[in-house]
Amino acid sequence: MITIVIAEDQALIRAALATMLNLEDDLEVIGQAADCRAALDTVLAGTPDILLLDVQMPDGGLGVDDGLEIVPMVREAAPSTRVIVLTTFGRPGYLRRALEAGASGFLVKDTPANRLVEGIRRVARGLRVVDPELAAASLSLGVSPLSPK
Amino acid sequence: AATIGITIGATLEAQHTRRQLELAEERTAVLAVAAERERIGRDLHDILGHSLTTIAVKADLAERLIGRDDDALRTEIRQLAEIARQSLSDVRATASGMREVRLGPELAAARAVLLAAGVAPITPRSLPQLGDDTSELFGYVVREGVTNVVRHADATRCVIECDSSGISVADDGVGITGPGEGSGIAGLRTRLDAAGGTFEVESTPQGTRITARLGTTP
Amino acid sequence: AATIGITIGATLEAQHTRRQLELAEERTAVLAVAAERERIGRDLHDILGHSLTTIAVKADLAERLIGRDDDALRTEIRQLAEIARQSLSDVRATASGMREVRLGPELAAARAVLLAAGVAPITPRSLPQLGDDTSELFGYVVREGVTNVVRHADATRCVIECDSSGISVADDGVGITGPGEGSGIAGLRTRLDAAGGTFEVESTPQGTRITARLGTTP
Ligand SMILES: Nc1ncnc2c1ncn2[C@@H]1O[C@H](COP(=O)(O)OP(=O)(O)OP(=O)(O)O)[C@@H](O)[C@H]1O
Ligand SMILES: Nc1ncnc2c1ncn2[C@@H]1O[C@H](COP(=O)(O)OP(=O)(O)OP(=O)(O)O)[C@@H](O)[C@H]1O
Ligand SMILES: [Mg+2]
Ligand SMILES: [Mg+2]
Ligand SMILES: [Mg+2]
Repeated sequence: MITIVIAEDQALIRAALATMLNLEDDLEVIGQAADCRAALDTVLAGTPDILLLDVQMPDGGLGVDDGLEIVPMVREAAPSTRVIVLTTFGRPGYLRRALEAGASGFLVKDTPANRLVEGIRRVARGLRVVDPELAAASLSLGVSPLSPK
Repeated sequence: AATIGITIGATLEAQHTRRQLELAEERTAVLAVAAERERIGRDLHDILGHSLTTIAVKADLAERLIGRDDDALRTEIRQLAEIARQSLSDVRATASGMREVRLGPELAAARAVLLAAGVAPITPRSLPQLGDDTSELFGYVVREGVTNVVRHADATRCVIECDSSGISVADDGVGITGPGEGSGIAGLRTRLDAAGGTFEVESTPQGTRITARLGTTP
Repeated sequence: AATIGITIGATLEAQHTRRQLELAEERTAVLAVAAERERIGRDLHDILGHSLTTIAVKADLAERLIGRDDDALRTEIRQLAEIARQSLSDVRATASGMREVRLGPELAAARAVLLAAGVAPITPRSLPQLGDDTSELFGYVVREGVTNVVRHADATRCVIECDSSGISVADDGVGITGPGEGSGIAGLRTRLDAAGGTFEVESTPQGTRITARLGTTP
């Protein structure tokens, strides 16, 4: 059984993901969180195999800018938990930051269910999954209109 | 020789200035477009990213619920339809928001353009409550009036006055010296006619004023 | 006095030039922003209005099919999910500012994507001088070729070679095993056709190579 924690502030998406993943025989969602602090607490409480982590999430008082900043904390405190970053849009620097921080996966949130499930299984086996188009967008080196000020 | 030297120097300087400013002009345009895109990109992101992602994830979930749990399936599909309809009205609002002309934003843009052109803008501190149609009409008057001031007037200041029934744009420039109306002024006249109002241009060598008045229902 | 007069004249001229150009600059920026806004507004509306409407209608239909026809229901839901994903990628394209495609940036992005995917990138150290059209065309070849390598090839290295008349993307992966062309390769073929060039796919169980060549004027 692969155990999963979902950290995502948008309740509709979080609930749909949780229900969907729980329908798989080999996956079990053991915790959910809606902000960065809760994500960290939930991971520490349950040491899941996988953390599905949203990027743009409230910090919950943890004093971080976004979900990517808790990746190193998770890796440090729960080394057996592998992190898959989920995001809606690729922004310059996201992929690099995610990988440098020790994430094992980088996928769009709307990744089709069977690919997401497959990605979770691959990461649980120690492989890495990266959505190629998202990667291209997140790596774009030119001046991006969406780059942070 | 000194005279010629200085003169040539100044002319070269003028050329250099021109060149620099052409470059600056291009950069400004590019940056302005980029900034606007960024803003719209963020709007798009906020409005649609969430909705479309939710729709996609819920659809996958719904597919998996078929034959397993019809009630849960129905709930997912209904929510999904609702999200699609809500997003649709958001898209319509945003798309028309990008196209619409309104007095407030036009005044803000006018101030910026005038300042950049070295014309002191004197604009109303507060705006009357206006319906959308009037706000749009007055917005067009400001846009065209100020463009003319910047283009033709050689003015030092531009005064915009407005109440709920009319708006005027006045400058202290050279006045209208050319042959007459181009399409800018003609266009405003047509708009005011269509709205049942009046449009007037007064011009002397001390400056120009255009005034738009809504029709009075006597 | 003559010297001073001329010098002042030239300086005033320079100032005037500066002023005029600043005006032009500001106008350009304002106009560029307005045009861009309108264009994006239109795109947004056209792209998404239709998709969201279709999603809403299909969801309504799906709801009616629950418990009556599971196969038809599944089809509706799948189509609906597909439309949502397509719209999301349209939003992504619009939001990312319709970044123009050029070989240089695409190569840089390709290296980074390959590295991130655990595929060693072997790319040209220097690039030939290319016109914008060719640079764009080659950029598309790199983008699609590398995306395919990352997605399908299961490769350990990817070699990109380029000169002024052609470009190739080769990998040491499993080769093409699927039924044939998707829209990625078909799209490249169309682009090369349109440019009067040739496009070739070679694939063995030792890897895949795509090659684009510009037409030769004999
Ligand atoms: N504020 C002003 N000061 C001096 N001259 C003006 C002013 N406004 C308009 N004019 C003169 O009146 C003419 C007609 O203006 P109008 O706005 O109709 O056309 P335009 O500005 O030349 O072109 P467009 O159709 O782009 O607006 C101008 O060409 C200009 O000579
Ligand atoms: N480098 C490669 N290694 C192995 N298989 C490949 C490679 N490139 C393409 N293929 C195979 O050829 C098929 C067609 O590729 P194509 O790019 O046309 O479509 P696609 O990648 O499946 O979808 P898309 O339309 O998104 O590009 C792929 O589905 C894949 O099976
Ligand atoms: Mg979020
Ligand atoms: Mg005009
Ligand atoms: Mg492809």
